[in-house]
Amino acid sequence: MNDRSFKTEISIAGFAVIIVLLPLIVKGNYFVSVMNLVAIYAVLAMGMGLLMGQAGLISLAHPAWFGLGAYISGILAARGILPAWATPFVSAVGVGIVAYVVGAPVLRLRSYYLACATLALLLITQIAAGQLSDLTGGHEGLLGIPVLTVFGFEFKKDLHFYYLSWALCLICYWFLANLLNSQVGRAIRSFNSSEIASASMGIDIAKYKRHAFVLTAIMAGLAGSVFCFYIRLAIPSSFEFPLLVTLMMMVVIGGIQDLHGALIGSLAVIWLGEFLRNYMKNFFTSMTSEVEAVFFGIIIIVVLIFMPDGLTGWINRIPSWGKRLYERKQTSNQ
Amino acid sequence: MFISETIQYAISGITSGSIYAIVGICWSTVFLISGVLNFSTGEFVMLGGMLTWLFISWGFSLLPAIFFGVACTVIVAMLMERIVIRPVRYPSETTFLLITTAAGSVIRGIVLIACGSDTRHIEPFLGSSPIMIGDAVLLPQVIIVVSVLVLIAGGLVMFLDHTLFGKALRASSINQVGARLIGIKINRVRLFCFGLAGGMGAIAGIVIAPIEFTGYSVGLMEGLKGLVVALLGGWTIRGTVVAGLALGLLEGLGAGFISTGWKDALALFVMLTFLIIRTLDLTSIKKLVYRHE
Amino acid sequence: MRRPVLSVFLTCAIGCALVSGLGYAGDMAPYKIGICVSLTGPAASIGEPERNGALVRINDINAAGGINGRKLEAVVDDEQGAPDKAVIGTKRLIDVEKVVALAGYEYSGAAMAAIVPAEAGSTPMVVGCVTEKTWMPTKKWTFSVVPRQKDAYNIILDSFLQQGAKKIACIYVDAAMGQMAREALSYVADQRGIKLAVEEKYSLGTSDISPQITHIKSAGADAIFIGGYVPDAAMVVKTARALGFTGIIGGDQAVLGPEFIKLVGKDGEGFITTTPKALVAGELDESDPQKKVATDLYEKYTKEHGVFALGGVHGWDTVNLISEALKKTDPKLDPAKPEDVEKIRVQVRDNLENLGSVIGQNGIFNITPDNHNGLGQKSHVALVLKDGSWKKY
Amino acid sequence: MSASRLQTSNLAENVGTQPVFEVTGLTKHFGGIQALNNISFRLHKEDITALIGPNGAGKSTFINVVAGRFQPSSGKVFFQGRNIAGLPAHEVAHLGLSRTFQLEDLFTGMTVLENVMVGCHVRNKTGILSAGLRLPSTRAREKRIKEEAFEILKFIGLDDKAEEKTTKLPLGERKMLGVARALAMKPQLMMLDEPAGGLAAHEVAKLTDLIHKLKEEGMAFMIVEHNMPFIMAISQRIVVLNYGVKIAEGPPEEIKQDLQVIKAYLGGSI
Repeated sequence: MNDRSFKTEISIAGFAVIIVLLPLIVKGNYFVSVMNLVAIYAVLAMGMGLLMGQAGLISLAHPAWFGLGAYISGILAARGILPAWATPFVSAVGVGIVAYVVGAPVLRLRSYYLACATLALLLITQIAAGQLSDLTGGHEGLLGIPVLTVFGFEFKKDLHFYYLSWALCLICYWFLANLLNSQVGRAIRSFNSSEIASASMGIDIAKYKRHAFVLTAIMAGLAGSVFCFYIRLAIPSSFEFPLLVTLMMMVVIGGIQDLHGALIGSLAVIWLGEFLRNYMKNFFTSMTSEVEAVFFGIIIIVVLIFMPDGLTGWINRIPSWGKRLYERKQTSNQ
Repeated sequence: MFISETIQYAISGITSGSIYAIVGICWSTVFLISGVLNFSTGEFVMLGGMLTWLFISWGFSLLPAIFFGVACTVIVAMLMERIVIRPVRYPSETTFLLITTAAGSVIRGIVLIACGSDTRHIEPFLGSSPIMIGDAVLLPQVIIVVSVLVLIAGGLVMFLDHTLFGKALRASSINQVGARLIGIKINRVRLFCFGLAGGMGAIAGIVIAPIEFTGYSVGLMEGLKGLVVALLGGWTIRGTVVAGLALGLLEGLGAGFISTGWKDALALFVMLTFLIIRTLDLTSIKKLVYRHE
Repeated sequence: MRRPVLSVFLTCAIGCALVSGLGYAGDMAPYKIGICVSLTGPAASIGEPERNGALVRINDINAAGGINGRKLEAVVDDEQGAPDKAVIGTKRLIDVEKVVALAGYEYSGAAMAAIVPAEAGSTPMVVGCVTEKTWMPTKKWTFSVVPRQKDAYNIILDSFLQQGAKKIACIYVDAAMGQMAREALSYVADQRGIKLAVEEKYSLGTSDISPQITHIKSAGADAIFIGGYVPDAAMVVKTARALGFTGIIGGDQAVLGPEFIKLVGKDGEGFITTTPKALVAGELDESDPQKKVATDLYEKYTKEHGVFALGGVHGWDTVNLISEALKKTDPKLDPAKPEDVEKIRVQVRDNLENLGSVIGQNGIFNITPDNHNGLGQKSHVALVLKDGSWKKY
Repeated sequence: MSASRLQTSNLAENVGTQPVFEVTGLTKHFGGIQALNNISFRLHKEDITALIGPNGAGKSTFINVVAGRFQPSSGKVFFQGRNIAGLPAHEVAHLGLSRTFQLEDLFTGMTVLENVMVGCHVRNKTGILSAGLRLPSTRAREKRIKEEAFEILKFIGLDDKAEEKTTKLPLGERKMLGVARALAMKPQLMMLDEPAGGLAAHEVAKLTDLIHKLKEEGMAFMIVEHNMPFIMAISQRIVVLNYGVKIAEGPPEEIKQDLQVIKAYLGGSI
């Protein structure tokens, strides 16, 4: 166990080095801003993947926490109630409280019923964001969000946000990886396979479900808060149903069983999307995103049927393939 | 004036409520009998409307167009079961949720690419001269919608309660292993259910198209409302019909007398409350009793 | 959780490979103009014509030999009606494609989101969406070609009053566009001392609108103003007529286009809206300064892209303004060189503010450093739907 | 809560011959079906108690009710002097009562070692923050838990398979792992639900050894089982259920002779 967490830390450190160096190798705001989005959505996807894959909770409300985080930050900062740097913390607390209050009754539900209830939560949040236009700016979006300034440092360039969101992403990854390798994580993973056995091991399932739910919601809220300072706009259409579908794609394509599946999924889905968006229009003069949607839909179906562990399932198998090859060679040499 | 206004709201509520009920029946037939919650049910509604419009625009007259529209949707639904649902090796709720959502978006995308994003309109089947009830207006199409609901729900109840095959279906819904033992092929049953749901959804989409238009994106909301009423109705046909009409009326009257902006939120709120109340069983009360002993 | 480094690194490498593939630049250097519109999503029915209009103008200029001896190249990006996609797309246009200016943005949410990267990337951006907030207050790099809704609504209100309307109802879509329409209408009505009899809203893509119509009927309104997109506006018209509303109906120009006419059928007779002049080019006076450009656009558009739709006007105007500004830039600057592109961008922006009067589709532009829209009032024509087609009112 | 726990542990030290576990009038019905009807018996630490009965007698229901999975309809369950009837399963587990499952119900996503580590949960409270931040206290605890879990695996003879996925184990080892997992809770009383079901003879012998060894260390046992030779060999006391009613109780020799028991097992034909 210890060597595994050591491995996790080494890999996070290695990955962090790559992240720090990448903008120096690949120039251009475009690359940086897409990677920025990758990091932000990866935080969401990690949370959703943790709930769906490890805890067995089908929670579809993740975009709602994202939006809520963005709106809390945005409103507080745009109205000048709080300095911008303080708002993410308030967002985190606010989203946490809402998720806790909502989670207590909703998490009593299971499987499809939980999915329906959380989907309803998402849609209600979305409708509310449009309806409470005095507070949220309605469908036009909340304007006037100031530049994020921390101790006099202004987050103005994409590169600043790149480092900020990757820092958030890697910290979340580190936190969740640690958690999953601890007693708490094992408790969360245990009730996915058997709630009865888990309870008889002394695990308070309701409590841990709530913990997992609230924790991932807070992370999504933080991501939303960073996102709103990044695009300087909080608008309902940035956390509507399509985002949920995108997140599902990330989780499925990356692999639902592993934490870093979400990271890989986010990289794969966003870059593939960008690729399609830039190149598909050579073949389809319009409807590019529909072609994209069909394409991704088919990918999801294929992945779910033929490789239920997603990309990580394959990648995890590479070492064992190598080992088998090596062994075969050994035996043939003898 | 007040009375005719109320009647008008009620008519509008019953119209949408009937559609919710039919779509709800689609959800519950599939879920109850095969255990899969098909998140692309709404797309069948869309397909029915769009395909019928397509056939009409190709010069078919109404009835053949409807027939082909329904038939094609049934085929799509069955294909979906065959291609998407059956090959799943590790069935779980999460997998089915994801895979049916994906299938839905594929269907939606293909329709969009093939037919464009324009909204389409089918002429009312019985013309559009209104029937007046006081000051309230009743369109002939509404009568068709309601009678289709009655036919579908009645027919399905008769089928499930009074035919051998129907009884077999119900048996397999209660106990899949048992059903397999007495020679019911679960795969066939599921295929049949998907086809049935596709057909019913398509009919719903067709009869509502003259009132509410049809377009590639109508499936999402209709599908969701159908899910809400199926849940509220406890996955039974009678329950779904009652829940559908009740929700439709609630929405119609709510939009009329309270607020139109929150109309869609109302249905969701009802569902959420219902789901949560459902979990509050007596055990928690009993627990309190025991603890204080 | 076994081999995160390896796997994530692999995916990263693929990402990098993709990016380096994107960053190519041709040797024959045209001026690239970024056209960011939603080809799909909720605003696609306006976005696609907007792109078409832009392409018409670009082909025009290229056929006439281009600008400063260089061709124009359209780089189209689909923002899908999503703000984050608009931000990313805009950045791609600025950083990867090295466009000299940005055009398009028919969807308000996307436009508002894209302003931030455009301003940060020091790239002139000419938007074609209705929100006044894009150019009021004035931002350094952002310009708009769309006339104010208030001007258009004045004309519609005039014709309502002419036909003897007393109580005017406003029904609008519960989206950015509808919110603005409602504000603009009540502002215009206020100025004439009229109070709107009833205001109703409906959600985008609603399936049933009869409760709202019933409200309007019972408030005794005799004219309905619709601020909404095509399918919903058509549904309002149909439902109102089905429920026995006999008064005047009119609405925002977002309904222009063939789809609306098809959907409303006979119920749409007498529907009043406004249009830029292209749609009624044939009916314009010879003396009209816009007659030539309007006829030109209408003919070319219908030839290349089929039925004319409103967005074409905005697309044409955005590209037209940019090309006018480009003509005055230093011809020696090479758009293939990144450092020159930056200079061209600055010059385009400066020129835009000092173009003098430019005849466009939406009217005659006179952009100044304080007014990044620069349209006068006389740019709209009232339209009425008669016998299944739009006629000048 | 903590005060009462302290009290019970004091009690447990002082009682001597007092029973560890006592059921009085335990009744459970599902709708109209009477699964358990007014069951009362005591369980002493010195005895390995077996609960037997034909299929459908209510043995599993009994365990499920006692362990907090089902709510009893009425009746009391005293464990170390405290009424635990109606407590949720995880609280029952915290009091020192652990159980295994008929179909072993292992955590399939985890390795063998991790399964046992989950069992250590009751004795190791870890806060979500300290776990996520990997504070030194958590590191130390993790290390300790791992060592403990490994010890238990060694004790039970599964240490060589610690890193394997549970799905790869044969049935006998899965059963043993179930026991190991329950053992990791260091319970006062262990309820084994058909531990010998499906085991080969040598595995049963191993299990018997294990139970005896643990009993030496002071653990109380209640075993639900079908395997008669096993039961007769291992238990000192047997409680017989039939149709949810206790029909006999006593040492194995008596039970063997009991007419009612024979009748219950062979059907009404005698």
